[in-house]
Amino acid sequence: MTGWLGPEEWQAVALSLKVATWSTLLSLPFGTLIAYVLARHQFPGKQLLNGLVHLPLILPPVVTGYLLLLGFGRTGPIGSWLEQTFGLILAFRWTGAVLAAAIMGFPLMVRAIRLGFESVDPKLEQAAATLGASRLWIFATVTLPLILPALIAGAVLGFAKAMGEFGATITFVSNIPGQTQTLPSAIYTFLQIPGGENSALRLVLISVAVAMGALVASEVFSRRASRRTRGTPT
Amino acid sequence: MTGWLGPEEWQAVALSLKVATWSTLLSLPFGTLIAYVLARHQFPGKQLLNGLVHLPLILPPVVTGYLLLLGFGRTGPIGSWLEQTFGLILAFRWTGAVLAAAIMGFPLMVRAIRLGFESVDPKLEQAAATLGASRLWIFATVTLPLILPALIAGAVLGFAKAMGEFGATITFVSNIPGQTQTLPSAIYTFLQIPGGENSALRLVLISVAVAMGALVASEVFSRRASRRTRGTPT
Amino acid sequence: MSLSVDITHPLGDLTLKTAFTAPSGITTLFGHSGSGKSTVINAVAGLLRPRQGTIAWSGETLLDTAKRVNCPVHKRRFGLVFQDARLFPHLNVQRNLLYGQRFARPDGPAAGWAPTLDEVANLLGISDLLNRHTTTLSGGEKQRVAIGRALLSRPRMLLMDEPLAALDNARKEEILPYLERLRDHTGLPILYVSHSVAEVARLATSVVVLENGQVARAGPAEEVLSDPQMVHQFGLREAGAVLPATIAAHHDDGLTELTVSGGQLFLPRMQADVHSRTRVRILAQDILLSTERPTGTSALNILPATVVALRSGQGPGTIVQLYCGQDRLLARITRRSAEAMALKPGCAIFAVIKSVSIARTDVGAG
Amino acid sequence: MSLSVDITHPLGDLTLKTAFTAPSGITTLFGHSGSGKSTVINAVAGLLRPRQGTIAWSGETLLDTAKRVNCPVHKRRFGLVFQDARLFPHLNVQRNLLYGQRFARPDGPAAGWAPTLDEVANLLGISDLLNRHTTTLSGGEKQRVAIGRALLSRPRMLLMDEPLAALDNARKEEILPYLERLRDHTGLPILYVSHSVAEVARLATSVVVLENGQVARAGPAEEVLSDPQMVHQFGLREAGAVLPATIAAHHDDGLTELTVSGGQLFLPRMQADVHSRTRVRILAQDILLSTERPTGTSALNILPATVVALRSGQGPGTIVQLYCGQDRLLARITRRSAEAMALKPGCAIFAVIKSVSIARTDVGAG
Amino acid sequence: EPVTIFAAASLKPALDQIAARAAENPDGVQLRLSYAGSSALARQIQYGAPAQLFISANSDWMDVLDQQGLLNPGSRVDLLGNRLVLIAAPGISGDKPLAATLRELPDNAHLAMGLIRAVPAGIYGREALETLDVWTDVQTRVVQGDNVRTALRLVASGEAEYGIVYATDPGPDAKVQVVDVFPDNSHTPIRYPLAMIGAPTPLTQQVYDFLRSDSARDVFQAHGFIPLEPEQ
Ligand SMILES: Nc1ncnc2c1ncn2[C@@H]1O[C@H](COP(=O)(O)OP(=O)(O)OP(=O)(O)O)[C@@H](O)[C@H]1O
Ligand SMILES: Nc1ncnc2c1ncn2[C@@H]1O[C@H](COP(=O)(O)OP(=O)(O)OP(=O)(O)O)[C@@H](O)[C@H]1O
Ligand code: MOO
Ligand SMILES: [Mg+2]
Ligand SMILES: [Mg+2]
Repeated sequence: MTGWLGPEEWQAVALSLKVATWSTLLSLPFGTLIAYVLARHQFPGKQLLNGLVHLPLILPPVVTGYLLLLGFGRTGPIGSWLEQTFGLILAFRWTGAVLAAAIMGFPLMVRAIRLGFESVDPKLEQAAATLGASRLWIFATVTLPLILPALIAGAVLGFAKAMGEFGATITFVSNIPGQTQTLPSAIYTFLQIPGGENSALRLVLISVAVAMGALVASEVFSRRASRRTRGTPT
Repeated sequence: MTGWLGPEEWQAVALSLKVATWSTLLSLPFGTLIAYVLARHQFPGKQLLNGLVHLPLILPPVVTGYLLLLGFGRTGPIGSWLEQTFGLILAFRWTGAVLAAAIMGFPLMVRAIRLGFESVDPKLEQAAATLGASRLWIFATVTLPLILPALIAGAVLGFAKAMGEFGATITFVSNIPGQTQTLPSAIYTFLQIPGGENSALRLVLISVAVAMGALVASEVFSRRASRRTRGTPT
Repeated sequence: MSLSVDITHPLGDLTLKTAFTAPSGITTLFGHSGSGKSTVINAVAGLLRPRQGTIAWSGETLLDTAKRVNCPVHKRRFGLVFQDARLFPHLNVQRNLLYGQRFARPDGPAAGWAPTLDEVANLLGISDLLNRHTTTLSGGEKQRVAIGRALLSRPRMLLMDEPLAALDNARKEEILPYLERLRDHTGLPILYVSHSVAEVARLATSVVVLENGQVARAGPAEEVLSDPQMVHQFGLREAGAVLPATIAAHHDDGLTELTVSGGQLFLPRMQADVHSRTRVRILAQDILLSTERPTGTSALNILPATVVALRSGQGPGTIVQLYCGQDRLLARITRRSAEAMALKPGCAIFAVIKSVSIARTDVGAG
Repeated sequence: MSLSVDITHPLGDLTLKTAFTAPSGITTLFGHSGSGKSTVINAVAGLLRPRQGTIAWSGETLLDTAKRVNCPVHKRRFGLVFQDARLFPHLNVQRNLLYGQRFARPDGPAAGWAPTLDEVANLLGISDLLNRHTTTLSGGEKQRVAIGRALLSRPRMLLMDEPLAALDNARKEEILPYLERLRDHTGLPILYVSHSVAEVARLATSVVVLENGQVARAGPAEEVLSDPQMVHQFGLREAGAVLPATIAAHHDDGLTELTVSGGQLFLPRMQADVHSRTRVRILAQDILLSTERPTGTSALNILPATVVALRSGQGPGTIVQLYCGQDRLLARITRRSAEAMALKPGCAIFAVIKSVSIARTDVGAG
Repeated sequence: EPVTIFAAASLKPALDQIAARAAENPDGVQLRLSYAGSSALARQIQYGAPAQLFISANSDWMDVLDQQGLLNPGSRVDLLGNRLVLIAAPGISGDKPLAATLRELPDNAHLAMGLIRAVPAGIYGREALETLDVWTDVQTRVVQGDNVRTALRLVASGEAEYGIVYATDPGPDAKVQVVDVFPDNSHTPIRYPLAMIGAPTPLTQQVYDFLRSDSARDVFQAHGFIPLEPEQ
């Protein structure tokens, strides 16, 4: 195995996994919150928020990466604030790759989860309220479990996107082996050099295998969740 | 306005709109079908199909573009067959851009629609069957209307993705002004040139405006659809 | 035109093992909550495929698990009124009602029967709701729309799962006669689930009693309802007998005179022709027994009868089986009275029945 | 411990304009399908915010649209049994039942009352279902779980929307006494929607009759149910009177002797102590009138009475209002009998009541 | 502590080898190489990327950094040169001279290039075509890729019959055939400038020197680049 892939490539695989996992985990709560707000509330500026969420989908990834660099770079307003306040540096770190992947996957995640919220019958939430449950508790014990399939769908889309994200990532955090070189960046690099296609293909296969594993796991999990909700039809 | 953007840029805007519209419209029926199959049926190879659908999300866009080139190019097996049988050429044509955008948006579309199918109560379909409706008729008159919000969500994701797709498109159909130069290609071009940021920004704004319009329209439509389904809560 | 069902299906701890034949007319499925009524209805409709068994509809095999025959739901054309209304949430009331219209075919048992939207909406009192969203309907309104939707699909058979449970008495009184007319004039067979003995007594041509998934008793309504063995199923209050009767005359003061084998009965004006045959139900608790013919009483219906048997339970009551002409009657009195009157099999006696106690809901044309 | 409601809310063509007070005990909301019962229940629970009005719970303002006060649903702690069961599909039966447990607080009107899971599951006959998915339950089983879920949340007040509509008589007979015990021993106030006059008569401390969204009549159960004006609401068959009574003795043959103002009544053994007070309901159609005291009859209950008034409708029947001691009785007889007996206000007469016709469902401790 | 070099992606094969050599030296330094498009790298350096050395494929972007004072003064040198070649897809006969081939492109034939306004290889290529006076003939046949490799790939897969790429692009096992080399004077000289970013550490200086050493020159040359600096 180690013969098949060089240490740099293994690093890229590990990094991509790490980035995808973190970006999925970190964006899930925010994505859920935004999806909830968009699904259940009417407020001025809702369209703006909705548009903002979709922006990374609409813009070419390079532009998103560039905007990230402007905002979250070490000289950018948010980036410098984060660095001064929390000592958190994003640009050219794997943490920045997490941010880029999270932002790029955000619209996919939010849309999926939002659909989940929209399909939950508010009557069940009402029933919980009459039993004495507060809004937060209802959300945690009724709404969330009912949208589990949608949450999983959102997480899978986010994870898959994070595994494949390239444009924004390479623009925002560059392509530094062992630090910010994700699988797609490594694939890109191989595609740049004469005769690199075979090496690229190997990485593509790994990428596909990892994502497939995540997909199958999520399918199983999701089916179990929805069987719980719907019962086994006799 | 014409002074603000050159004719080439206007062409890019028009082309991107055309490509996004067609790719959304054409992939919607397939996306719906696949989503239905994935949501409602268990069959061997289901995981494979599911993985295949997600592939464009996982792979770096350049790789997808390259694979499209290998398969649907004039010398590729499918491409040459299409050309001989239907006289349909995809490579270096806007039709190819439609294909690329459709493929890239497909996983997003399918996931969203699939969630819709999963949240339809099969009891309603049963009720329709007892009234004499065949499966196809039930699908058209009960299932589809009930998943309208999910269909709209899927279409919006597909459209937005098509407006922003760059990597696969430029790799597969290149960048021929007036023919295959979409907005993202034009934006990318400006970003490559020192000092091109301002021109790029203009195009970004147009891109955002168009997509926002589509988003708002879809929100309105979707809300009307779901109001029909849920009634106005008193 | 008859449905025959013979199915076995595991339901958790319970096993549904049910065989019965539903002749034309109304067959009611009766049984405690959880006894398997809805499951039978679902199997007949084709929504549930039983583990094993056959279902046939006047010669046509709809299901035969051994032969792997399973006619799809929509081809069975059995209209189903679900226990939960299951209205289409994306359609307004009118469109819900008309959903099955395009599949309605003018053949089948009730060939001449073609209810229109107006007719059905009026009957069910939902004419004002036609443009409403189904989500704004009250519980009873939903159920009425569900009934209308099934009727308007002009099915070959109607399956109704507690269709009137959510309705008030006044509304029931409007719908029950319609179902009676369907039964008597169209020949449309109906399989009807109900918890209400009054409904069963009024509508049923035959009755199937389910107990833990098994058929405890099945047969013509008169027999099953008059069976003292079934008292525990229907409840003491509902025990009684159903007697065939002929309409003798309609009187000017609003009373109709009926002839039963044991004599004459008066009850409020009925909508049937003189000489036509009908059924009356007399509840055991509505009969008062007297050793001598009472005088100066408001009771118009006093029939001579003979005591056949006495059955005492644990309580203070006694069920007295009587012969009144060729018909059996059941009377429920206290043991104290039975002893005071020295009732024994063979005693001649008078059964006093208040005419008004033979109420409308207990009378069915048939 | 009383709930006062005064709300106005537009419902399409209808306007709900309802004001009533529910004292402790069971207040039943009665009315035709679509008359606004569920809407009132929802407003009281806080699930619907009426356009205008106030709702107060023993001094605590829950809603005051003028003052913009609106206590959130979960703080009201009014357990609601919905017309549609609304079980949580992702939880099994046991978890559904226990959902409200963590919010149950040992304060409030029914402070001493702490039903346990076992107790409630046994009462409702769902002990075998605890591990089941709610989707596999029958209609009646769902409804029973919904009742249990509301009970186990130990609410300050119970709101029940046709909780027993989907149940068979046997099951109802098991649950009704429990509700009576709640009413009598815990002081838990209950707002109860029902289409069944028998249920209302048995449970209700007070009755609110809704008609097209407006209160047509409200008051103590005895008064409302004995009101001849309300006959059209409850239906002719259900017209009757409710009499206060005292338990005089329990006899060995299973009969309980009651004293009412007009004399003695015998009925099947009741579970109440001697000298305790209770209510009996006598349906108008269960009373037979006689000008002379009947002899040799199975009827144990014969009360002397005086005719107060006669009301004839369009049909062949007449409602006779009687005074029997200080209590009013209603009797329904045919006009033909009334004429034959030459009934007039002031006539002395005997009301013959079959003891068993004062059946359990019509008797409430109170 | 490794030294980070940001380098145009096309330099990867050569620089990887040089990095290996640098590490072999007794006083060897570790090199960390980050490859991407020159514009992306330049922009990142503007925003504080941790690069100590930058090799651009494009003088313009180096100029931008220079103007912003990000380069270590005096450290900028033109490290390498390159040449443009015309390539043909497999099975296309490439026996005619360059200009003639281009002028007589068959109907429906495509000429793959980098973006002619953005990607250096595209810009140089267009210049060369204009100098050779064939631009107007081929203009409508040009298909542009987002970088020069995309153009190469189009030709390699047979989608485009011809393409213009750097001499260093078609590797030893490329499926394409090189038809001809564009004359050096047909376009602005192709330069790969090298510069140090910010104040150099001794280690950076060491690497900077090594990149210009004979040892490195040999490697660059072996990969088809033209080492430019006079030997020190
Ligand atoms: N959003 C609405 N728009 C118009 N009418 C409405 C709306 N919501 C409810 N209604 C009507 O208000 C009336 C009262 O409804 P409600 O559910 O309170 O009736 P109910 O007394 O509970 O009847 P049921 O016994 O049938 O359950 C019904 O006629 C219903 O159709
Ligand atoms: N999938 C299942 N697993 C286990 N038990 C089941 C399943 N489905 C149904 N049952 C049980 O089968 C029994 C019959 O259900 P069914 O719905 O036919 O009852 P029913 O007679 O219609 O009752 P009701 O009058 O309450 O509606 C119930 O006890 C139910 O809990
Ligand atoms: O090395 Mo470049 O900047 O991709 O032509
Ligand atoms: Mg049922
Ligand atoms: Mg209601």
